[in-house]
Amino acid sequence: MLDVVGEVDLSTAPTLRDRIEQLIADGTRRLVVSLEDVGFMDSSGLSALLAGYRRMQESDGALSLVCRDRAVLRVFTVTGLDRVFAIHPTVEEATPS
Amino acid sequence: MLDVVGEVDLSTAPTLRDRIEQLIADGTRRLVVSLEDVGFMDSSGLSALLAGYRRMQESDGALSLVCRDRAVLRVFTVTGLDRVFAIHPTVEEATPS
Amino acid sequence: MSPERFHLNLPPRAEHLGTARTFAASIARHYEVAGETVEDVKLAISEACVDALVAGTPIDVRARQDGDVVWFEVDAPETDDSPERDALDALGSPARIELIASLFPGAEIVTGDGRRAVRFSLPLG
Amino acid sequence: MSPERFHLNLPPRAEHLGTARTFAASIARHYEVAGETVEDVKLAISEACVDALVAGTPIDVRARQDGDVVWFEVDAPETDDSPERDALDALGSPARIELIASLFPGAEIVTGDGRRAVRFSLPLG
Ligand SMILES: Nc1ncnc2c1ncn2[C@@H]1O[C@H](COP(=O)(O)OP(=O)(O)O)[C@@H](O)[C@H]1O
Ligand SMILES: Nc1ncnc2c1ncn2[C@@H]1O[C@H](COP(=O)(O)OP(=O)(O)O)[C@@H](O)[C@H]1O
Repeated sequence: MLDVVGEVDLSTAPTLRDRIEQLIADGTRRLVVSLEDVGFMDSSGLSALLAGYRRMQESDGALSLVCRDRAVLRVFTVTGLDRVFAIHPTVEEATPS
Repeated sequence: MLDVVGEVDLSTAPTLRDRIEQLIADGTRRLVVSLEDVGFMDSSGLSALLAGYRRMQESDGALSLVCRDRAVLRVFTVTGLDRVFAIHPTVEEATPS
Repeated sequence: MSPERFHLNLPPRAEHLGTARTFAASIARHYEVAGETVEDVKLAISEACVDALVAGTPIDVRARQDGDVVWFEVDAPETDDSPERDALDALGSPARIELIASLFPGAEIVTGDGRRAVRFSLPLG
Repeated sequence: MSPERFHLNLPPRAEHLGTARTFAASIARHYEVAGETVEDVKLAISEACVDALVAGTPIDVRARQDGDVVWFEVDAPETDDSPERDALDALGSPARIELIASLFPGAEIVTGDGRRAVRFSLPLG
């Protein structure tokens, strides 16, 4: 699981993108990205997540999200990407045993 | 005890001043003002507290403060008013039984 | 009372986006809009500032109350699909305007005074 | 790289002081000064803005990096010991400058361009 903390915008999205890339390069194929500790996210965060999502699909893996905060979900809903990503309200629901 | 919450500056100091005035008008003679939940205070807060302090002295009462936060204490130390007010680190120490 | 005006000007660095959002959020809170709307303003501002960052010109946010709305205007120089933009990996400018318009209908690009800006209005009350 | 410049302009209302402090704090944090110094900047700015509030002119805060300091300049129109000031129950202007100078030695009033301002420098590194 990747736990993203803080605000995700143009100043921090590249780091998020790199982290996801690295995890995939290291062989991760089922990645849960938790946005529970994210206070703000704009479309640059979305781009970083989308890049990771696509890389995962190409590798027959899966990237899912944990997010409940309405403000953070907002950028997904207004762009329609809430229908692309699997977004779970809790980590438990994102990682069925 | 008066529990001050939030930031004390020119926009909120008048309320603080009024609260203290009211308590004195209501007969309070030993007043502990807690600044534990104050995140910021400037000289307008100081003025409000000083006005209350003086009113108390005139009425043979006492006004003491509870404050530990270095940032909030700063305005007292740079003005030398930390030597005028009795400032206690905890409520317990401000209210000896 | 004369209409209220607010202005923020910052160097074009992505790490200042948070300051621009905080500035816009305090204006929104000043007018006592709902908490969710404050969040929408932060998102709109964060998106609107990207063109200035790509162009390397200052982040410039202006706000002005006008009757029952607050107009926000954010400098947004024309940028092509430059390597800078790709390196930033952001949405293109049109997609960002569309995003802002989903939050604040009527959001648009305005030009004049040699300036190009994203403009949107925040309804009050 | 050209020196960095920051500018904030707000209506003269005491409730905007928090925005001015947040603005100044983000600049201080941008230059990675110690947390205690960030708090001192907030206090200095809060004090420096009072003259504008008393005069009813916009809160105007400018900052500019210059080598190993950041200069802050805050509009501070001359005010007499007016009823407004007394009603606000604030320290007088000279006492506030003294307070700021205890935090940032060398703080002073500068005039020019028809402007009167409080100026102080924040040492970096
Ligand atoms: N929200 C806004 N929508 C449209 N124009 C604006 C808005 N805010 C400011 N302006 C315009 O931008 C220009 C600069 O604004 P001004 O308030 O004079 O800022 P400053 O004095 O800080 O440079 C003015 O021409 C003003 O009319
Ligand atoms: N910290 C500072 N100390 C001295 N002068 C400053 C400072 N910051 C800005 N200035 C001056 O204030 C004026 C306006 O600043 P500027 O950066 O042009 O703001 P804006 O374009 O937002 O109005 C300029 O003459 C500039 O040199």
